[in-house]
Amino acid sequence: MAKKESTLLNMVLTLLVVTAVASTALGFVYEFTKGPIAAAREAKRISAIEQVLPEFDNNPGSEVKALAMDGDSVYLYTGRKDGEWVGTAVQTFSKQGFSGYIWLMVGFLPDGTIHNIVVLEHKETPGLGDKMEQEKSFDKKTGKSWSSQFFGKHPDNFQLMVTKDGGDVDAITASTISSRAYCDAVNRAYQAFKEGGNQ
Amino acid sequence: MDKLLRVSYSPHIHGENSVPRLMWGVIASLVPAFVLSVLYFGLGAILVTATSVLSCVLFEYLIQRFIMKVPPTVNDGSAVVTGVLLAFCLPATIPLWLVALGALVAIGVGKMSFGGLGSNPFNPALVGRVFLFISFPVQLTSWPLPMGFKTKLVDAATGATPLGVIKEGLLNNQQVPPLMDDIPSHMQLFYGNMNGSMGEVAAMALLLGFIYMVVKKIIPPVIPLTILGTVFVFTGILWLANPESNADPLFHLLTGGVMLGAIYMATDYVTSPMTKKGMVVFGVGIGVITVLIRRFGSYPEGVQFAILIMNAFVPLINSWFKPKRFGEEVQHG
Amino acid sequence: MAEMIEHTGIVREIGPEGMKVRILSEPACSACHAREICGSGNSREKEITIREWQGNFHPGEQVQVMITESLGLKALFYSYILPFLLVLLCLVVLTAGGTREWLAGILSLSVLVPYYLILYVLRKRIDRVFSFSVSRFT
Amino acid sequence: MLKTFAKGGVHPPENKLSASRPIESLPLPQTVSIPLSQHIGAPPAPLVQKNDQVKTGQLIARGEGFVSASIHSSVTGKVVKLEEVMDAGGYRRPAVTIQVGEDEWMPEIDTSPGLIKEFDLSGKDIIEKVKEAGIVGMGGATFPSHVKMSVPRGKKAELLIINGVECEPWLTSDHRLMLEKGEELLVGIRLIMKALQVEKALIGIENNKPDAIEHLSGLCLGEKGISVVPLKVKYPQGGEKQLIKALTAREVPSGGLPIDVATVVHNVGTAFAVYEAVQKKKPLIERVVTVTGPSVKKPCNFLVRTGTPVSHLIEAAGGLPDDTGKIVSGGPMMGKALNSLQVPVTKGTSGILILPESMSVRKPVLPCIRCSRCIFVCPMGLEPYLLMTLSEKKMTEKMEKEHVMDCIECGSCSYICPSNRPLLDYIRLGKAQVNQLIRSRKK
Amino acid sequence: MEYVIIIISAVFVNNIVLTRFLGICPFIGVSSRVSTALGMSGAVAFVMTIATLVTYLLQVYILNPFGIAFMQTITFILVIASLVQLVEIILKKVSPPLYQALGIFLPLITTNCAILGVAILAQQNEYNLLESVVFGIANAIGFGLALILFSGIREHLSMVNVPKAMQGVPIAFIVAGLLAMAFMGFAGIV
Amino acid sequence: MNQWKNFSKGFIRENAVFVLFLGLCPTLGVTSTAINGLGMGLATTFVLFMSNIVVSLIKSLIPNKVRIPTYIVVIASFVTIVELTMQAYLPTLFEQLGLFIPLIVVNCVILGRAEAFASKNNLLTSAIDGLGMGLGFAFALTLLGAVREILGSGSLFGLKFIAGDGILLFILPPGAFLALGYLIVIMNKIKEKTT
Amino acid sequence: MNSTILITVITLSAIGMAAALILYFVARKFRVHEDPRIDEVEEVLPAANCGGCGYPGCRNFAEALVKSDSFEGLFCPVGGNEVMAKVAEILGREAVTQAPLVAVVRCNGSPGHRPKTSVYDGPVTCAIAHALYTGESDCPYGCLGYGDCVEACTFDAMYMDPKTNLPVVIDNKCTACGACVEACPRDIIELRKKNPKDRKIFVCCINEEKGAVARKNCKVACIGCGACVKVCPFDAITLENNLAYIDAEKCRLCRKCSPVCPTNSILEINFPEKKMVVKGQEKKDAKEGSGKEEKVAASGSEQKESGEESKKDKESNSSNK
Ligand SMILES: Cc1cc2nc3c(=O)[nH]c(=O)nc-3n(C[C@H](O)[C@H](O)[C@H](O)COP(=O)(O)O)c2cc1C
Ligand SMILES: Cc1cc2nc3c(=O)[nH]c(=O)nc-3n(C[C@H](O)[C@H](O)[C@H](O)COP(=O)(O)O)c2cc1C
Ligand SMILES: Cc1cc2nc3c(=O)[nH]c(=O)nc-3n(C[C@H](O)[C@H](O)[C@H](O)COP(=O)(O)O)c2cc1C
Ligand SMILES: Cc1cc2nc3c(=O)[nH]c(=O)nc-3n(C[C@H](O)[C@H](O)[C@H](O)CO)c2cc1C
Ligand code: SF4
Ligand code: SF4
Ligand code: SF4
Ligand code: SF4
Ligand code: FES
Repeated sequence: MAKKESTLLNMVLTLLVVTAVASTALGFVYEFTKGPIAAAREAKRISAIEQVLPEFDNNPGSEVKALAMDGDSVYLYTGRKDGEWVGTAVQTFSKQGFSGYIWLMVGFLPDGTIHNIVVLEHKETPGLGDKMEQEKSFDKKTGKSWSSQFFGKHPDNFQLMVTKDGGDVDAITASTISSRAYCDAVNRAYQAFKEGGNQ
Repeated sequence: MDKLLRVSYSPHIHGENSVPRLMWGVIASLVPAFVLSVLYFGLGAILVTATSVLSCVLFEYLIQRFIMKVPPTVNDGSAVVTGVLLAFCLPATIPLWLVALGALVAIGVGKMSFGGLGSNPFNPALVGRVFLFISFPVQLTSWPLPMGFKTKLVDAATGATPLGVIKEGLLNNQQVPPLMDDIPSHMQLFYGNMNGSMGEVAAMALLLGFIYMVVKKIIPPVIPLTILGTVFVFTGILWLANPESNADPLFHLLTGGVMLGAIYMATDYVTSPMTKKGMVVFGVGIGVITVLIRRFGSYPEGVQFAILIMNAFVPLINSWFKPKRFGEEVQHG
Repeated sequence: MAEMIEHTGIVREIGPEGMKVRILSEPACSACHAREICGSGNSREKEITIREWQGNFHPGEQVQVMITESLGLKALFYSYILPFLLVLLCLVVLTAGGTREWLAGILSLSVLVPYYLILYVLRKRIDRVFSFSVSRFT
Repeated sequence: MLKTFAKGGVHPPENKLSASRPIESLPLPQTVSIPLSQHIGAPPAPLVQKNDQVKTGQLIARGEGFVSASIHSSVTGKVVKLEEVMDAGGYRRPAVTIQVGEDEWMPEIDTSPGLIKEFDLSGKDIIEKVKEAGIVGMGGATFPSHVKMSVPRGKKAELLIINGVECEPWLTSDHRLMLEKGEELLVGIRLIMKALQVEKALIGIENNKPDAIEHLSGLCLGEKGISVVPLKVKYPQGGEKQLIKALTAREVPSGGLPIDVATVVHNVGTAFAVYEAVQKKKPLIERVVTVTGPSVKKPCNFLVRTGTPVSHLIEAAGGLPDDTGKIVSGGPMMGKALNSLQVPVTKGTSGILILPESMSVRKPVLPCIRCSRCIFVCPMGLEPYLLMTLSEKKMTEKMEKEHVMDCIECGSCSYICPSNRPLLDYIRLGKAQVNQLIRSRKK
Repeated sequence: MEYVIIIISAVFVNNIVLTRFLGICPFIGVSSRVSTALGMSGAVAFVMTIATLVTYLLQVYILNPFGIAFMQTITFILVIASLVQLVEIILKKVSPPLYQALGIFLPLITTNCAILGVAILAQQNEYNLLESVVFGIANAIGFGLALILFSGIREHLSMVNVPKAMQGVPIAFIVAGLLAMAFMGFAGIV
Repeated sequence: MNQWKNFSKGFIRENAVFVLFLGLCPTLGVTSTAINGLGMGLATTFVLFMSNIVVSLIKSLIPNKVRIPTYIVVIASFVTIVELTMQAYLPTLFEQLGLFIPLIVVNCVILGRAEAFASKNNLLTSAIDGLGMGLGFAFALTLLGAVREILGSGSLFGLKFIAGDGILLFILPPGAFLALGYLIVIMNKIKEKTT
Repeated sequence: MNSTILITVITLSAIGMAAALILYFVARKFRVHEDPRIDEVEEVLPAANCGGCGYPGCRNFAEALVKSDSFEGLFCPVGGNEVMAKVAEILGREAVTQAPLVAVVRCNGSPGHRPKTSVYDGPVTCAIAHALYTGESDCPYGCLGYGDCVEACTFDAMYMDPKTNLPVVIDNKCTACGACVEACPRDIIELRKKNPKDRKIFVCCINEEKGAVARKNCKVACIGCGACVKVCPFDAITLENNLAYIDAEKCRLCRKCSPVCPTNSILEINFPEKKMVVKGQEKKDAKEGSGKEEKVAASGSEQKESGEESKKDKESNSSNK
């Protein structure tokens, strides 16, 4: 065991040195990783936007519009190619999930047709509600996921409700609640799109 | 004298009750419910019950024989009770391998891990059932329609339980009175003509079993009565306060697992309190939690969870609610 | 008979202030190398001073130190629950009164200072309440 | 509604086979072995020596000290041995063995059959006579009766309760005594009332003895302050605390004695013995013993001299049945199993129950299924299942906290347990452990 | 209402021990005494309140403004570790018998894991000061509830013959698992 | 000390999770899949390894009374480094492990090792001890993660080998407790057999 | 230097300093410096945590050893002298040696010797049977045979011999912790001095009844005739309450007593067969003894039915040749 006698001076000095060294090291690591961390954070959103919109060449992150809806915010990201509006990605949510918030990124073509949908975050049960994620319900044979049924549909003529409630959406097996929440979120996205998405 | 006398402490005589006798009494009282469930759900009911009972008994035997290395005690009948009750809270069309898995969990995890009969703090059948419910919600929430022997074993026409209908509707911002139109009448509910697990549908048969057990002094009626009473009163208050979003108390009593739970699962000796006072507390607890889950939780039905949760309280209840001792307070008559 | 909480200890010395008993750690913990920093063990040595006792004890003897459960709960109340309630109350009142958050936070923390001062002033009285009993280790 | 005690209790099959058999005097055996400790308390030293000639009723050991009782010879004959004989537990205890000769009673004893009602003794004299006669409680506990009759200073007795309950199945000795010696009994009760200075006495009798109730009620008509109370049949109504509760609704406090609620309980046999001792100067040398059992040829009630070996009684009742598995001294709920037939009858032997093998084998023990039945039947409001476990795990202090010492050892819990758990066996062990603990603490 | 939801959620739905897996060590190691469990949750409530309070101020008024939020872990642990012990020193100075009584009564002093976890969670959930504190209290209650239930079951288990291989930690985990399973019934109640 | 023994003791004989019951919170919290368990285990190993080295290096410079605070600072620094790098380069894993990365700080295994081992042994021994204990911890977490993943979703390291879902319960909280409980029993049996 | 790094350093140093000071005081207040020798001592203790030393655990015992100045009253029966010597070495003290002890069962009432007179039908534990009555034989002192002692032994050093229905101590496993002595309600088990090669001579009976009674109940009971007392050259045998007792301290294993016992209640265990030893000694004794010798051997082996024991017997025999 370290048998160094403790005096106030050597204690204070030791600690000072240790903390200084530690914090300097940390500072450097932080500086070093700052960029990559920010990039990693951004990458997630960008990749979602990339997935749900047709090809674009602007930075949608720079054209954000926030709309307050139902006690939270919905964000609209506009995508352009060669300056032309190719669609709007709407970051939307629903509170009706089986366990808490569900965050989606819904991509609309300028005419309001749903292009693609990506789930950003949810806490639904693995094996049940999480089938709303594309990769979780991907069927190799058909090449489709559960959410494929939304793609290319226009909310004006595709009832965004589960069939049980008289809509056009086939619910995930045994997860009507999650499906309903999903529809709710897409619906909210569409409302937001109608309100602020048109250029 | 050539014959040696036996010597032991008093008492030298013993009452007639024995564990197997009590267990078989419970099983006997379950016969009406079984008959009705066969009438409603046909062959599936028989298959599921048989699988469940056989697997429970088999697993208990195997575990005792080969893992715990103690003499098997399957003939005390408790595994049979567990098997029957596990089967009774499953849908009649459930795949049989799931039944066996549930039985394994009920016996292996719920009972034998703790040392077998009398040691388990949680109700084994419910452990099995909740395990299945959480692990396989799809299969566990596909309730066949009661169509007697016409019920197909797989891919049967399924529908929501009456409680499920109400819960769905409420989540969908519908109101209760119109929803009730989709639901069989109270009288039909009493006969058990509804979607649900095989043993829980027929309130009538369960009540019959209850009366049998009380008359035969197998169980004291305290726990079932307090549970049913609490559910009735609590849902009654909610209903009176707001009939639009609450079903009536009778409906709550007749649907779901309340009857089965109150009469058979909450009364399991091993996992329920030992004194009358304790039993009342236990029953009230189950009633309240059941209604809370039914009304405010995600699941349409809450008895199974309520009983398990209150099972966890039983040791505390036992140490807080002691019988009144003779001479505890001086009584000058 | 009130519920007693017992702890094994060894008499360290018997002096004018009373009998000092060193509390031993639980066997389960004593064998563990992480006990020094583990939160839940009785890692730290504790010494209990006992002012009144019956019978003859000698240093090195193993004894059981006991307090009643209710006394334990009382100690808990004075040392944790009451200050906790004070802080909470202060926080609630201040935030409700619209004080800025950092101020409210610091003020409610500083409530502890007078609280402990009062405890200090009253320590003689508290001392009298908390007495331990000892018995031989059986 | 008939009166009974409030909580717990069981109702085993009554099986009072010998209820209609009048009391017969049993012929004397060839030798008797009179144990010197037939009561709770210290055994007295013998006053006789080997080869001494003794007469029936002669004092052979004087009870020294307060809680002790004198022993008298129950026969006439020669002392052949002053050695230890086996008691009901197989342990050897000091005893006086007498070769029986011609039955010659001590001259002062009044052996005439006549009833003597009148007495003008003071309470103190009565107690003195009771003490001289070596009377101990005949309800089973064999506590020296004079002690119970001397009310301690600062306490007051208000009520005498006569225990005619005989709640044990099979036994009928008290029942027969009440039917056949009713008048003497009442005199005995009067004597005890005088000794205790109480004005009121209740005789508690369970409803399965309607003839005794009727008979004694009739006799009581002329007696002031004495009345018969019929009780619902429920074991252990004969336990004094339960009996007091049933008759007066008073509860003897935990750890207390009947006198704490101003009552004193005596068995009918004791009352009869008091009559004989005071009015006839006859010491306690014989008692009524029921010999019964499912295969016993002739279930009987015998009047037996103390010291008579059990085998002698069994012979008189038709011999030992072939299927015998267990012989119990006392009733099936509280009696003691004997391991030898040579055990002598003592002042506390109320019956000999011969159980066939089929009834005497204990069934295999299963784990406790926590069915609460033991709690429901425990008349003392204890938790037998818990006490047993604590005893098994040697958690003595916890047992004390759970009031194991309140247990009256009635056996209701063991009787009822569906898992055949030997609850009372372990509780007794627990009581012994707790006793030791208490004693070590006092040291 | 906000606060009620935080409390119910932390106590029943997202119980700190049963679903968040914090403070498992004391849960496994603590005695079977109910009053000890009560005591622990009382002490934890105090420590958690103070800790969340201080770490909140630290984060919001020092780390965030200076842009050094990445120092969260290291500063929090230092602050919490010293705070907890500071309380002890003060107690010991202020009233030795009080301190000694606690020493016998409670096996715990700190459950670092749960306290640090709750402090960080409060930050992650972006609670304000009062909410953070309530969150801390609620988790202490949740901790106490789990502990009390568990102490009762433990006492029960000490009275029955649990198979030798299962005794101790394994059976504790099985009980915790079944308890967690039962608590899943509360899903969605808030 | 035999270095191989020193290294290997962390796997079974003195395994932090199965035998010493240390660091249980992360063990339960992050093991819904094998990969998470492995990630967490490796992160912990890194911290354990590094802090053991540092502590062993500076042990003779540290006054006895500020031992613990110094160790805490050292450990917390490495944890923060792990935290930052993970955030930058393994953001998905970081999200999955969430709270439990900062909680490595209070993992009793690490401080326990620093205090009980590294502060008394030389550099090499401490480093190997740190590596061994850490990998043993990682092994335990991966094993538990694998068991839960196989049972819970019918896959291992993300590779699905059954159609449909597994036994959901095992990826939910109760499954963590149950799986660990039975794993400990099995490991005990193995330990008994081998010793 | 970059400003973030600067702020980082400043903040952390400040917090670190504050924390360190607090922790420092804590350390000073609470962490009574633990004697590192405690750990070392603990290392050498057997870690059985059996409580044989009177402390709740080995570590607590280690603390006690380190803290106290002498070894008085401190002894680990499990580790024995060997361990205590190691401890003494660590602590730089003189070790106290305690003669090693071993548990000895002082009843030889196997069914062949002691007629069964009743059938016990209660719970299988000596404690209850003892409280109830004399047990299945009429000997109120003898072993009841329900194995409370075996149950109590945490070292697997005892087992019930199914043939004799008596407990057997496996000498090399017994640590003399005394748990069995404590457990036996009849005080049959005694901790006796351990002799070389596990040899023992002792009166295998504790019956205090008069000879005739004792003999009636058990053929191998000590009847208190006193023959052994007379023959013992070392005054090692005392007779009290009709019962002979061999003081292990005084006994020199001369084996004179056992042949004279009319009931064979003195057992010799682990001795070579009589002839061998006797050769150099008095011939007369050998001749006389040869008649009884068989019996002695028989009763000895009857009690020690275990394979281990008989193997040992053989070993010691051969080594003697
Ligand atoms: C453990 C468990 C998790 C569940 N998770 C979800 C979920 O994530 N999403 C959902 O909609 N329902 C979930 N459920 C609810 C049931 O599947 C419920 O019966 C279903 O939502 C309604 O039935 P339906 O979809 O077949 O109409 C879950 C149930 C259980 C037992
Ligand atoms: C130490 C002691 C003192 C007693 N003192 C009295 C007494 O003063 N008055 C009394 O009525 N009974 C007294 N008794 C007798 C008890 O009340 C009771 O009759 C006896 O213990 C047996 O009762 P049971 O057969 O119901 O167990 C005493 C008993 C004991 C053990
Ligand atoms: C469980 C139990 C049952 C008893 N049953 C009777 C009974 O049936 N008749 C009786 O006279 N005494 C019975 N006794 C004894 C009484 O408690 C009490 O000792 C006796 O009536 C006192 O009278 P005594 O001293 O004259 O014997 C019983 C005691 C117990 C503990
Ligand atoms: C009245 C009664 C109710 C029972 N209920 C259940 C039950 O709900 N679930 C179960 O597994 N076993 C039940 N059993 C059987 C048995 O008590 C159970 O398997 C034990 O919990 C096993 O230790 C019951 C037994 C009786 C006598
Ligand atoms: S515990 Fe005692 S008083 Fe209660 S029923 Fe059992 S024997 Fe009778
Ligand atoms: S009667 Fe028997 S099984 Fe029932 S609780 Fe009592 S001891 Fe247990
Ligand atoms: S219990 Fe007896 S036999 Fe076993 S080790 Fe201890 S002293 Fe020896
Ligand atoms: S020696 Fe004692 S404890 Fe062992 S079996 Fe014989 S009587 Fe029982
Ligand atoms: S790791 Fe020990 S309490 Fe969390």
